[in-house]
Amino acid sequence: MTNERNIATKIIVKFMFFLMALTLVGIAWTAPAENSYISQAATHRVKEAGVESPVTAVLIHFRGYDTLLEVTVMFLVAIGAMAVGTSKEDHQPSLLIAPDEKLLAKPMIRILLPVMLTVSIYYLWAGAKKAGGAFQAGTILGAMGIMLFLAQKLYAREKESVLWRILLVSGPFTFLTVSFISIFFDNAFLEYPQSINSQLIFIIETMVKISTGAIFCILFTRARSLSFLEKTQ
Amino acid sequence: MSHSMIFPVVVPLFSAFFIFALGNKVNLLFLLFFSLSSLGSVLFLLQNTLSSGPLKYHIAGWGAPLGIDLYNDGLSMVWMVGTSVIFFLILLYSHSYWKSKEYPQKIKNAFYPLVFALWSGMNALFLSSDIFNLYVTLEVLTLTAVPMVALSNKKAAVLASLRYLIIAVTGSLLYLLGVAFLYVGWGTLDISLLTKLVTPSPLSWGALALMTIGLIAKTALFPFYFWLPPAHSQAPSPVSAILSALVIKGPYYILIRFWNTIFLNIQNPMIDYLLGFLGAIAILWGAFQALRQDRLKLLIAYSTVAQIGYLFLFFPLAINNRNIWEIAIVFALAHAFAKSALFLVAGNILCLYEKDTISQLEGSHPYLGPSFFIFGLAGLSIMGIPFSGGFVGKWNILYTAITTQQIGWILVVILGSLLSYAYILKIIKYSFSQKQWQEKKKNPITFSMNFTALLLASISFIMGFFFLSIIHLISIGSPFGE
Amino acid sequence: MIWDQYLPLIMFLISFVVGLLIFCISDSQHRLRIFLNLIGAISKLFLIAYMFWGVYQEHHYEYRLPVFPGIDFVLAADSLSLLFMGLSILLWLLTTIYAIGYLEHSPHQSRFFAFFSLCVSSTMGIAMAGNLFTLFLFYELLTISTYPLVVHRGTEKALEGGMTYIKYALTAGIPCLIGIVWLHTLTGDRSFHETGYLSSLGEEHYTALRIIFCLLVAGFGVKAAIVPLHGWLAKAMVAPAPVSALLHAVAVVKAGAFALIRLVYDVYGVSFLQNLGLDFPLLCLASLTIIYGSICALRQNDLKKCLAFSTVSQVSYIILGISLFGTLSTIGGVVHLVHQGLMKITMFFGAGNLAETLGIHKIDEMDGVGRRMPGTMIAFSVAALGMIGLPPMAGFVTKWYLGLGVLESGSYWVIAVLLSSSFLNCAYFLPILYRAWFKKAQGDFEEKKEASVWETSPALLFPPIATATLAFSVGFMVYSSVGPLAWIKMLANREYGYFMVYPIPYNLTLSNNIGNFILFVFVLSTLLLLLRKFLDKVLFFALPFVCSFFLYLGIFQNDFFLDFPQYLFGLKIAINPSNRIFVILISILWTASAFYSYSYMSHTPNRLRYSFCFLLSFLGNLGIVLVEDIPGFYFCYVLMTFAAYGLIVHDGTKPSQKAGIVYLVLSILGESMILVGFLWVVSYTQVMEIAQISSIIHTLPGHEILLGLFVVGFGIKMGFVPLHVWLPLAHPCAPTPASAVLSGSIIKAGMFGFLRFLPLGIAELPVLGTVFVFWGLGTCFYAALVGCTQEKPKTILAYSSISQMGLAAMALGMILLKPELSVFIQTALAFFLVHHALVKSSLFLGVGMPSSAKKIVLPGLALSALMLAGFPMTSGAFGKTFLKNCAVEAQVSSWTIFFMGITSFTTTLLMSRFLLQIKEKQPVSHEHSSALWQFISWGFLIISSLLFPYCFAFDGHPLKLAFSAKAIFSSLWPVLAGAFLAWFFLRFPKKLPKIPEGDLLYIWEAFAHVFFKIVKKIEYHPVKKWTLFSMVSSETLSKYSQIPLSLEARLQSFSIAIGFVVFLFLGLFFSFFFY
Amino acid sequence: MNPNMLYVMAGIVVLCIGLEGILTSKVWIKKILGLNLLGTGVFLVLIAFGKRSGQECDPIMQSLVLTGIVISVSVTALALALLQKIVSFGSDSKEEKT
Repeated sequence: MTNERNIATKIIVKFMFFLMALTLVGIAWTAPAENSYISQAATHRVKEAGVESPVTAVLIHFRGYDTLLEVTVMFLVAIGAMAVGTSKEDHQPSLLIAPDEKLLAKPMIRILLPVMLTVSIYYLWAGAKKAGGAFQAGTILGAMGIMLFLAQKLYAREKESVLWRILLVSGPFTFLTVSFISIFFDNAFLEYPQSINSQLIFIIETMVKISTGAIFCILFTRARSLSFLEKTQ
Repeated sequence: MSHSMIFPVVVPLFSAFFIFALGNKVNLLFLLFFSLSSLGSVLFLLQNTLSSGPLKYHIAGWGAPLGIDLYNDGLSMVWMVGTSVIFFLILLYSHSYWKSKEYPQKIKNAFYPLVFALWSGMNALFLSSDIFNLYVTLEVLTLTAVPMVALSNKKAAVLASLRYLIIAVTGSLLYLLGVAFLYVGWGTLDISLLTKLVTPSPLSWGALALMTIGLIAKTALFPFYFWLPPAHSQAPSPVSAILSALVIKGPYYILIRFWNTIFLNIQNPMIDYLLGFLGAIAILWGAFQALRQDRLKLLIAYSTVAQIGYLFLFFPLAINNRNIWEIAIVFALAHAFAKSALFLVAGNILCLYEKDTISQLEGSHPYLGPSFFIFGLAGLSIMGIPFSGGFVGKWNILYTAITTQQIGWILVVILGSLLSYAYILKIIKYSFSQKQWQEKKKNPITFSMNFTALLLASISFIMGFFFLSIIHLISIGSPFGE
Repeated sequence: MIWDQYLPLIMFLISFVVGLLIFCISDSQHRLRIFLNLIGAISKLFLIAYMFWGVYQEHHYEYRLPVFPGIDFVLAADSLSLLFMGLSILLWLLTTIYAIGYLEHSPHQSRFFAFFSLCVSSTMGIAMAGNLFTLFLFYELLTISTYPLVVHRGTEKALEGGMTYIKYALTAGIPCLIGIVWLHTLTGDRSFHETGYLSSLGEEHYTALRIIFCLLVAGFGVKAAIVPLHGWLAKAMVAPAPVSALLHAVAVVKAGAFALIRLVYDVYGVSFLQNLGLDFPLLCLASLTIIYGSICALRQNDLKKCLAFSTVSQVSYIILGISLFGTLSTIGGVVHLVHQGLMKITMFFGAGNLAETLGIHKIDEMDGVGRRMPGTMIAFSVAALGMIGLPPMAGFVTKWYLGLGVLESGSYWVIAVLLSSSFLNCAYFLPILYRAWFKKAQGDFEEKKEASVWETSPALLFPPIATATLAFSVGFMVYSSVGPLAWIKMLANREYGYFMVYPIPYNLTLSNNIGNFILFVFVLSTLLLLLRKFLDKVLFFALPFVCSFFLYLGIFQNDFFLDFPQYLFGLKIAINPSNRIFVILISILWTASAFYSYSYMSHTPNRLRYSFCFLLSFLGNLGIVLVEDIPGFYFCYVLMTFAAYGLIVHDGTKPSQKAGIVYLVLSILGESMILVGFLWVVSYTQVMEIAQISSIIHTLPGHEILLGLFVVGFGIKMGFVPLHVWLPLAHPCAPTPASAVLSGSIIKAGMFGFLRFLPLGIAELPVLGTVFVFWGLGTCFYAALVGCTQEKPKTILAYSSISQMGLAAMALGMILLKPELSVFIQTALAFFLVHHALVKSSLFLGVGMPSSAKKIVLPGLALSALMLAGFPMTSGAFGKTFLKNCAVEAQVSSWTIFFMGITSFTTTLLMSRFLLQIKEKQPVSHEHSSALWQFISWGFLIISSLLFPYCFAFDGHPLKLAFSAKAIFSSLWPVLAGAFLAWFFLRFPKKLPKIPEGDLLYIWEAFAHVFFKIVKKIEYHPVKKWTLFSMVSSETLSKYSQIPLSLEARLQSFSIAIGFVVFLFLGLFFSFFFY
Repeated sequence: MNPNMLYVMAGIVVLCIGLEGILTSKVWIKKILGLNLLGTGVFLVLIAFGKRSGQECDPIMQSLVLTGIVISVSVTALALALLQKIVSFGSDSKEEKT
């Protein structure tokens, strides 16, 4: 008898969600067709921001505050993952590639690594003009790190290491300090002085890239720190 | 354009990053320095607001429609000051709590940066006047609170934090959908602009509905309360104090802010009555469940569920007299102080016993004397005995309920306070029993732990006396209209 | 000056700060804690004195702090609040001293004293609250600060009791809060205004105001322990003694009553409440509580529980006073606030002492405790008698004013409530006193404290004595201008604009004498305690000299009129021609019996108690004749009654105990009727002097009932037939000198009452006159006949006194029939009374003579028997002929005169029966050394009764009459016939019917039996079962909570939550389409 | 009915499926997947709203979505870390009913 009831409830639930989708579509239908006027403003004033692609301009200049908080969120999750962490033996999940798999590990690393490095640097540099930027570059760095970890070139350590902590915190830290210091050059918070605008952005972008990469590695391995040397403990 | 507005966000964030970098070498000196500087930044802003009224700050120099603005008026100021004081005291408490509870270093390294990040997230939430930015700050809140719950390294705790994460993020995403509707409809994300532009239309109704559900889920009102008790009771005591007192008040602040700005003229009494009704159920259900618990922290958690019910009682009452919101704020603050004191006392008790079952409190443990006194003092505020913040709320709910002929709420308040008497007395009763203890080992509850809890409890108790000054502070920039 | 503004706040803060400081002190620092406590108490005492003086000078103290938008926190010290504060501060000081002694070695003392001072500071707050909001604030704080005190002991029972208390108290807060908030919505923030600030509200608010009033009365009623809400008071008795003393005498219970006073007078206003029609229900509630409280107290065996229930009924006196809305009832109600506090706290101290030093908690363990702890028990007895409402103590003042208030307000049924309540008070307090003083201790007590020169540690002993002295002096010095009554009259006049009925002239002389009076009494009591060892000898041997001093006064002192305005209600003592003869008579009798008891009582065990009662009853008996004002008369009357009770139950045997109870029940009944009569007279004439009263008594409205009350009241004392049942029981079992005096002079108190109060010679009351004549005749014959059937000689003598009194009543009747002859008949009556007193007491003393001197005793007794029977040429003959002539003069119907003749026949019958009994049944008289003093006093009495007709020059008239042959013959034949008949009948006593001693007693016992059955039924009335909290208690809650368990589990899952998301979304969204 | 309204509808459908996923699934991993679906659904709706009447997509919307994506990534990462931790506790303690 129970499964009739289950099926009945399932049908009701599905019907409810269908109703909800219907109303949401109804609402969305009434949305006005033309773009809101501030999006046009954004595209016009992108020149002032010193960055070509409007998206990056919005991301860094107009709504830089959101990006700052976003970077902090990434960093917080890293802290959370490290704190939660897993017990020691889980750091060698079964999916690790066995070291003697000559066929696959070595050539893969030898070829892919430089390619991934150049692509990430390209992304970083392209950010100003086309879509791209610190996060995309950072993800690629992270992917590199995970690959090394899987190929057992990089080992997860439980030991606290100041280097990794600084690495993790460098991105948000520099973003914050740079935008904070700009106050003393009588600009608003997060407003970079015109003269050295692009250089500053570049510094921030690189630091954020590096720490994003490190965050992704930590997130995947949930270790305290990673190192290339095969340490016993 | 004074930069004092951004300090409350930046300084705690800086401290978070520094402390994270310091790792194991964090000691009392650093803690004091960072927490005092964060508190100082907020007080500096308070001093500015008092002198020059509500402040608006364009981040990165761009105007409102394009960039993000920070807006600070009496309402946000009161919240920031209240939360900062609580943060400061809980940080002090937690320092000696970890030591006496011998928590692993790993926990401390994660706890302090998360707390400071949460502090800056809360300040950012109170200051921001951009609805998408509010989404991001809500996420900051969630993503700092969830790992903190998981800190106590027990399966139940991690499960509770996961459940908390899923519910909270669902809420945020629904809120984000509401933001999308508003942005599509009126093209701007800034609250002050939206208040002028938003007109009653299916888009705004949909946005209101979605946002309300999102924020209710995060404030743990009745239907969405189930994640709160396990999360707040499993978490270590300072964390559950922060969660119960502060984190759930963030979304509530946003609701009040929207109710008085964006949705001012498109809300309808039906919604207010619905929220009030849910609040009433929360009061009765939470208090009833609290009475049934035999674990102290679960009891306090369910009492939070009940007190949140009170907060939502203000919606139907505020239909046509909006200055009742000031009372809601004071009530929420009083609850924050009282609830944090209660959880800190629970922490004290957990330092002595490994489990916090109530029945074992039978004999009045010599070390628990002051803790029971603090519990009593904070309990008075929860019960709404005169001159506590709770009483202020109770009095004005009754007053407005009678003037606006909404008799139903009076009944709810009566039953609620009766039940609250019952579950507070359930604990106080044990503080006088006679069983003698011969405890030789050093008293794990240090003076600082007792003092911070006492400070929190006494603030909540005598809040009735400086109620008028709080009202005066709130009314800067008249958030609730003349 | 600004100092005035902050004084109330300072007053509150002192004890608040002291409380907080004591919290921080560890348990071991006794010295520091005591120092802090005392500093706080004494500084408050000075402050309150300063404020009393200030308020008297019309200073205005008010502290105002805006707290809510539109609501202020107001502390205003007006005269009413000062009264309550003064009481609580004074008693707080005493209770602190007591608590220091009481909690010597118990743990958690810092916590105790901290909450103790917090509790007092909240009482200060309640007293000084300027508006309802502040009052409610401190009302709740009081609950919070008293809970830890109630559960201080921490035992299981204490916790359970505390839980009940806090449940009641906190739930009481809810209706209060709603009522006050509702009132605020109607009137906004209004501070207390003299005649209430609600009368200005329009008509449409009346129903709301009625509901609010009910809510507030319910809220405050819990603390004031009104009936349905009183359950917590008995349960809270688990608290240590100082807590139950301060809380249930002063702080908590009075706070409730005080709040009600504020509500009725300063919020609603008296007249407004009346036209709202709310006064009657409040009155009924108060009366119900009074009766119910006393009934419950009746059944309690635990001492503190009994006191708790008596508090329940006593506090409702205050509410009764308020709800009667009269000037006098207000004064009565408010003054009871102070008096009940003083008396109740003494009793709780006493109970605490008993529990602490002897471990006594139950009433039936209290046998003979008076001997072990005299100081405490004296204080306890003073307070207990005060609670009953006996004159010198404070309780009487309240009863007096409440009584006047009731009569002034016109709802007469309340008088019945007052009387039944004081009757019930006697029913449960007097057995306690009887056990303490008159019963021997079963085995020795379990000494919990180490022996010390005092009966218990000084800190425990002096507070009760101090409060007892206060209660006594406040009652005794009613009109002193410093006492509470003066303050309340000023308050009533200034605050409520009531016309001051009895303005007290404020002059310095009055104020200082209460000070030195309290000092005098306090020194006296400590002196008594110090030299209690040789007190016994001193008092016993001083007795006759005291009596003879008054004899000297009666004979040689010329007429004087003394007026003591500050004692009682303006005591006036006078010797004037009309009462001089009686003064002499009484003092002769009492001196004779005092000398007699020198030898008779020299070796009896509790001689001190005997001499104490003997002295007091002598003063009471004498006072009835001397005193000129009504309250004074009532005071002496009651003093005589209760002291005589001490004499009756002196030997502690079973029959004397039963006789004591019957005597007490009937005399209290009579005395309360007399009190009602007095109240009636005073409330109509506002005149206190008896002389002026007696002339206009028959003109007052409703004078038939009034005179009826007096007849029954005094009739009980005189022993009119149906009311005489206590006399044959009581007189014989008293020790001989006491019974001599009892039937010699105390029985005549009733006659003195009639002589002073009836309008003799002024008005002609034919109905009353005939009633007296026939009732007297009936009593005379009935008593004589029943007397003949008795065995014990003393009982026979008792019956003969009843019959003689019947004769005197006939004389009274004749006066009322023929007012113009009143002077002539009165002299005859006086002569007859003197004759009867002397002869009867000589007979009684004779009975007590040692059997060894049989040869002298028998002829003496025969001689006085003949005199009583009216043998010619004796005082009896003169008296009877005197009365016969009056009957002839008053043209009473001939056969009544004939019957008067027959009375001497019946008396001779009785006397011969008495002599036979004496001869056969040789009474076991006390074997003691020298019966010298007995012979002296007996002989003195016989000689004086022989000589007195001749030496007293009664204007010559009766003597001539008695010598005429006809008179001799008419007085001789009945005696001879009586003697002949006696010789013939009484030789074979078997045939005589056996009538139990108190013949008609079994009727009265039936009444008593019915009464106690009702009481038992009321006691187990469902009200007791339906406790307010059976529903809300946590056990029942958990019982019903199984159902939601599954609901809670399901709620925990995600599905419900997300499901709600959709529902809410749809609901919220589509709600817009309706608007 | 311009073409990108189609994408809005798609976004809403995905969103509702995500919500239902969280509601009905008993297994934690499915709930996290549901959460992701909910996120992507909302972002799809956002972008669809951004791109209308022919011009290229409104940069503000794009930046919002970018920020949203980063946040949802970190949320999912945290969720997985927590789940991993629960699994590492093993099923010794009784299986918590979701």
